Amino acid sequence: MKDKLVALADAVSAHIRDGDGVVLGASLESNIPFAATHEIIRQGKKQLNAIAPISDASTDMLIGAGCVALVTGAWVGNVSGGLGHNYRRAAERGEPERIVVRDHSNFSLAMALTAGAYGLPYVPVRSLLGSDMVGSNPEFRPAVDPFSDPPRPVVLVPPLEPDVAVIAVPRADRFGNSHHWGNAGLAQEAALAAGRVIVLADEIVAPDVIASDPGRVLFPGFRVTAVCHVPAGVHPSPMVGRWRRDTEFFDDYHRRSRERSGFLAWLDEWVLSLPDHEAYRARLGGRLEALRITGEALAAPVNYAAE
Amino acid sequence: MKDKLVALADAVSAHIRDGDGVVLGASLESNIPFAATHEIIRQGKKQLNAIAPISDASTDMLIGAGCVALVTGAWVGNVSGGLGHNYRRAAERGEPERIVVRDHSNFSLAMALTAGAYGLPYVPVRSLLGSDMVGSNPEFRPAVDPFSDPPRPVVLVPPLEPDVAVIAVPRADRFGNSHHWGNAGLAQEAALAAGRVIVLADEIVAPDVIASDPGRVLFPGFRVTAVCHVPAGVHPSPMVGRWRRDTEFFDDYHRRSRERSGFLAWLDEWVLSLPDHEAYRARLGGRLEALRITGEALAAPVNYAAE
Amino acid sequence: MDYSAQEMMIVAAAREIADGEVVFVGMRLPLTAFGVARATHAPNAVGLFECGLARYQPADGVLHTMGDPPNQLGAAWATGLAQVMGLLHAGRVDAGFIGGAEIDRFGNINTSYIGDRANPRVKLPGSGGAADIAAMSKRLVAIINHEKRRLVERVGFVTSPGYLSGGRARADAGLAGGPAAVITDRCILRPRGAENELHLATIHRGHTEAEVRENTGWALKTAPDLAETPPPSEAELAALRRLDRDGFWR
Amino acid sequence: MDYSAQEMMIVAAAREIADGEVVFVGMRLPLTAFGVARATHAPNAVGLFECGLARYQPADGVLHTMGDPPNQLGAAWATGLAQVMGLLHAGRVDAGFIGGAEIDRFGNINTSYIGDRANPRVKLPGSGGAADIAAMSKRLVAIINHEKRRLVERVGFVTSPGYLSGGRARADAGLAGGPAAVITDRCILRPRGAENELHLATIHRGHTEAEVRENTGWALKTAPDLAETPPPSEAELAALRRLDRDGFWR
Repeated sequence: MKDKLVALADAVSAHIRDGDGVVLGASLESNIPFAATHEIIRQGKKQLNAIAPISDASTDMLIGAGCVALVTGAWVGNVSGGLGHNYRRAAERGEPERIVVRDHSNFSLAMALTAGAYGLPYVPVRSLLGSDMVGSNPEFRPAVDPFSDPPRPVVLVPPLEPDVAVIAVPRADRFGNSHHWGNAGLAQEAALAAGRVIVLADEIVAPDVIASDPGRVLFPGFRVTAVCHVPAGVHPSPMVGRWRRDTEFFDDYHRRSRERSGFLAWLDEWVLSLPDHEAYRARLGGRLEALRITGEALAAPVNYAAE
Repeated sequence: MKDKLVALADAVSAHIRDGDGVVLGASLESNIPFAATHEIIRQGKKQLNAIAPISDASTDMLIGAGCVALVTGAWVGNVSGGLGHNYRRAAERGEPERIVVRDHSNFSLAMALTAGAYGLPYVPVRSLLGSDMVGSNPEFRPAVDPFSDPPRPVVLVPPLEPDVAVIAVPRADRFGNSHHWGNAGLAQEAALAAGRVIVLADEIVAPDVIASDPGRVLFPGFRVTAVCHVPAGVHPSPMVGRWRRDTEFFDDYHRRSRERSGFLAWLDEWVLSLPDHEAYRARLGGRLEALRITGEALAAPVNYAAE
Repeated sequence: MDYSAQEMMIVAAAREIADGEVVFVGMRLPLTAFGVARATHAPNAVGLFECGLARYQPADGVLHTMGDPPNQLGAAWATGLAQVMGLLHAGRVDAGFIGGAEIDRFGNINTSYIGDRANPRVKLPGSGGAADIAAMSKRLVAIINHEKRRLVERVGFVTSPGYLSGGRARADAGLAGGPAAVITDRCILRPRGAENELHLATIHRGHTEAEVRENTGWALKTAPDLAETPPPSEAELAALRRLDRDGFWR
Repeated sequence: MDYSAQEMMIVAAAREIADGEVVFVGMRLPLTAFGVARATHAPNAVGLFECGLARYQPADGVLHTMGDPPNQLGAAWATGLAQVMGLLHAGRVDAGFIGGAEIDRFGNINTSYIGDRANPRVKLPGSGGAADIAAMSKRLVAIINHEKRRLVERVGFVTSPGYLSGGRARADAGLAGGPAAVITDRCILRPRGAENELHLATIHRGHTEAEVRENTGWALKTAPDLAETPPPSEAELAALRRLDRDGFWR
């Protein structure tokens, strides 16, 4: 197997290109790979299509940093804080840049990524019926269910095939095989649909550990392009069994990003002035340590023996 | 929570009706709930629609016993043995009864059950293109992908919503919550799409055991109608970590079912003359014990702690 | 008995959940309502979370998002978004709770754009799962603060469909279900008649019809059987306060 | 070197797998071929199983079905059928191996009905995943015993599409890919020219063109560069026999 372990900066540099459609976390509010969001900003990637069901404040940061031309998502903001100020500034007055928004619901995004993952030409969905999103997102196509009598309306959702999916996992081996537990959101669909997959691993483990439990593998290692070892790379979002959520950090971001100048100061403090995530962790210091989950609530044993 | 633990005979009697569409195992070759197949035969259920991607020899047994009017599946036979003799007799000369076959491929059946699970009115599929199954299964509908230019053909697959899915799992609690590991086939889709779900548990465990690991839950307990405690209920099919496959049993079935009279003798010996699965296990005796997996290959620990 | 306006809302929301029902509970107020319902009249209700979780008991510990570790620990099901919302899309979810920036007299909800879509005055976060829940739940319950700018004649953008233009419009659009209740801090509105227009159904104690009307952006009609919203019972309030250990809702 | 006809077929099949490729390997002969390929020229090939498994190393132990416990232990991925076959449907699988009761001169395969569909002379088991693999793999490799009743002018029922009626018919049906090789116990057939008709490409040692032709149900054309199939190398045979501990294929 090919060793895919590289530094995060190298993975972002090599595998995320200007104009790419990028999924940064697909589990909604947990396991958001903020370390990758920051690195994308540091490297000044441009004109990205930010694809996500929710991804908490990650999309707002990218927009404020001027990396985004297009948002394909169901919800952009700051989940515990409220509205996304950068999202508002960009959508309301083109600051720092105009963005185009392709509105989705969670389910339509799920089906778009499922279509991308499974090579379906489109998926007919009912839950968009009656919503003005059918007009605001020109990719949706109203149609009639040909099996229905009397005819019933449906909305056809075309596939999404992101150029890159960045997925944070609690543990991975150097070859791209990884374990995931807790809610998955759209992480499986996003990883299977993506052209390239970057795994952010909280811990790098021996291949035997991953192979001991193929049922925890959300997407296979052979679909993974690069593995990066980034402890707490999801901060301030939570990761079950590893890191509690740093809600105060989200709130602070929310307050400081209310004005553009405040956001730029925040960005400088937490992203631009820091060379990498190691420095970010050092700046967090004891605050990060306090978020570490130290308790133990182990899953009941599972036996894969064959004989 | 409602206690759903009942005897298998009672579950089959209460929840499987003549004419029902029934999934008996959806993991292809492992975890096939043969104990339920036998009980359906003992209770003389009629006119069933046997829905399965493969289900090894289970469908062949049901057909031979005269329980089946319709087969909706991708493959019917005896995986290690070869052709399904009862299937052949029914399809070739209406013995014991004429059956109608609705041909599927594995992927089209997957999409039909996914559509049933997710309430999609249909799923457009490419992998049926060029196959004569598009003519032999009148439910498939050739169409054109409206997003394509030049126009590309697709085949529309309508949803399957089985009346009942019978799913074998290594462990469950009395309330319908269950764990599954190893390949899942279409078990998740079938259980989510079905009107009623009967769980055959190799072991009944305390609710805490299941709750310790919600990631092993393939379908939620609140969707389960009945739980039956049937150790080795999958025999002769395998269950990872529990039971090896009894290939000799499949081969014996294949040999003896070559002629109708031989099948009837087999059926009498292994199904009709036995009151229940406990008696079946007793007849297997030491042979069953020899199939028990006694080794240990435990999955690496997983921590769900929140603090 | 003394209770806050939000406690009244939570208890009213809890009463919308019948025993054994499967409900999208979202976060905060409806999540607490789910806990109250489980602890009182609906011990077998099941809560769904769009991120891919289902729970019997509400989480032990404060949640800021549905993906927080306490919501994962001891869950009934940890899976993907598609599996959970697929249950909804297949018509297997009894009720869903959503909030919104604006709601109109037919229960349509906007969480997308205030003002012109191309140049919005306010860009709101978007649907999340709200559109799906509004379209596909058997019953929708909306929770909103009762302000004139929020309860409007007609929303500028329908993120989540209610009865659309009223009458049979929702059915004609291909949807069953629809809003069953709009719970505000002053009252409960419910659809009535063939038009499916929201009517004032019950008023929370301490509020008046005139005040409700004054704070509603359309000529609100009153149900003929208008009543007071039953205040929280001792049991309901006790259940709520056992969950709300830090007094967030008091 | 002494080897069996089946060993020749396995080695020939192994050579169809390039290093790093993702391949549907099925059971028995192709599964052993995958093991040989991994052990020789394709150490980074990945094997897929329709039941919902992916493996790097082939299973340790004899398999009677792909769902047998040894195939689960140490797998690279244990998931659902839809996820694994979804990769295929999305065009992300390089090659697939299938067998069949009948194959015709354009590589179409029948595993459904011999004779009239309504009243078949033989009801075969059906597609399983074969139709999907034939339609959506980048390259299809068929494995079949070389008998006149199996290699027919035109199959009575196309379960798994090859080049259909030849030429552009497959592309016109909306499909890319197509059969790259048909490996029999006598020879290898490959499609040639604009018609995509199967031609005799290489003959296994010990067999003759006349014999192959005699056992083929259509007027088989021969490729101008007809050659002998290179017999199993020492390394190939050693790898195979390490896997085939019980001598099943000898």
